[in-house]
Amino acid sequence: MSHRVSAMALSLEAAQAEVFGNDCGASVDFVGSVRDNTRGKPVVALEYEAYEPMALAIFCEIETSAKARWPGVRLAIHHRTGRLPPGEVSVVIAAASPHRSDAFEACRFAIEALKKDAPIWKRELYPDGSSWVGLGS
Amino acid sequence: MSHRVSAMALSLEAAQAEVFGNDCGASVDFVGSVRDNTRGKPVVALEYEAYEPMALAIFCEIETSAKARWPGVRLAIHHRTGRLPPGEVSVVIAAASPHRSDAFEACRFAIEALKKDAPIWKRELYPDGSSWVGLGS
Amino acid sequence: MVPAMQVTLLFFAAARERAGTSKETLELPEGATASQAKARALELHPALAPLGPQLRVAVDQAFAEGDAPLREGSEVALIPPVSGGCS
Amino acid sequence: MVPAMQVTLLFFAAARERAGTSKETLELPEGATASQAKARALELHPALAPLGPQLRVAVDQAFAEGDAPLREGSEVALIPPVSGGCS
Repeated sequence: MSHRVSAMALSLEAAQAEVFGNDCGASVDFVGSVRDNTRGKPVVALEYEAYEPMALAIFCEIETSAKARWPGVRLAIHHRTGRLPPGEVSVVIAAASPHRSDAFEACRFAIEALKKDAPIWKRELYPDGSSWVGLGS
Repeated sequence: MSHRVSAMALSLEAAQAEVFGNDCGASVDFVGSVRDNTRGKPVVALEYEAYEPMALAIFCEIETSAKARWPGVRLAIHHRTGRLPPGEVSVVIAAASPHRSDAFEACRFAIEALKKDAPIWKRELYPDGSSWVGLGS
Repeated sequence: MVPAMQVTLLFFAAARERAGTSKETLELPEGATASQAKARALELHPALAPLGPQLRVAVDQAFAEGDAPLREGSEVALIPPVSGGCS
Repeated sequence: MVPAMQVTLLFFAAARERAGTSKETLELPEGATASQAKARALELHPALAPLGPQLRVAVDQAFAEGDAPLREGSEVALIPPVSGGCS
């Protein structure tokens, strides 16, 4: 099982090494990090919270769906929790495949599916307050 | 200048670090490596040769085109030369952007453009011979 | 009287803050559904009301339809709009 | 007689192997073009013939049209089909 949700710092090399093999010509890796602003507003930090066991279950479902669409693809999805200042990496997704086109598509699919369904939340901390992202309020 | 063509081993982390910044929420990285087979035939190694100064010039052109299409994108293109056994990394492309969609598209664009125009060649070495790739003979 | 069962209710993020708790035990009639658990949670925690329409329900760590039946010991989570990934 | 100029001709990969050299100096009439340099290289190295139609020409490290004029000291490269990237 190459998925992870924890407060531990993430490593791009580690995620990539988990999916890489001599039969795979290509890996496409996504690294998402905390930006220092959002909609022009300065951000001091993001605070991530996860429903960890369900998030891992969703990551496994994402992998299963990806393997069905792009046979031979391998995925590793690592998400970090806790308080992260700008520049810190919050998510790493590594996708490997014998075919680069499949690796690109599977990696893209995984981050979009994660954003839609993984039970993970972030709160933006500003110099003067905070708000949960996605509540539309 | 964050492009490179040389016999030095490649580092995914190094390429990614060159493009990453606190204003960039996303980076998409492509890692291409030597597969242990091609069209079912076992491959002992690939041997890469480059017209180095022109390859670098083409990498710069690719970056210029990418920045024009996806403003704010940063690219690092690193290609290795020499004899590489299966599993070795031959190319790393890192694309960073405030927007993940742009990072995905710019990274994909860069590897396709590299394959089409960069003056770099590879020869496949088999147990019983070798051949230049792409000659259609 | 219908026999009762107990389920565990989990609150996350904005729902956790509004409910003032991350976890509680909920008593429901046997055969109660995911929707009924959510409705009961909203009754018990009026501060959740503004989030109500946006809350998805997960049962035993998977998203559940409203009519999904619960069992003794089910883990029911109220899932506010998710926002994982990056900025 | 037209005055002559010298250009540097570079060969890579399959072209290098067939020509038996990676670099040579080519004497051409002043005003010669990229196409003329390629034609002259094919004359001097008959083993290049099978690659001929597939060879692109670069002048001073950029792909050039056939009618691109050369100058004294131009660097002319014969570029067989490229195959950079990964497997």
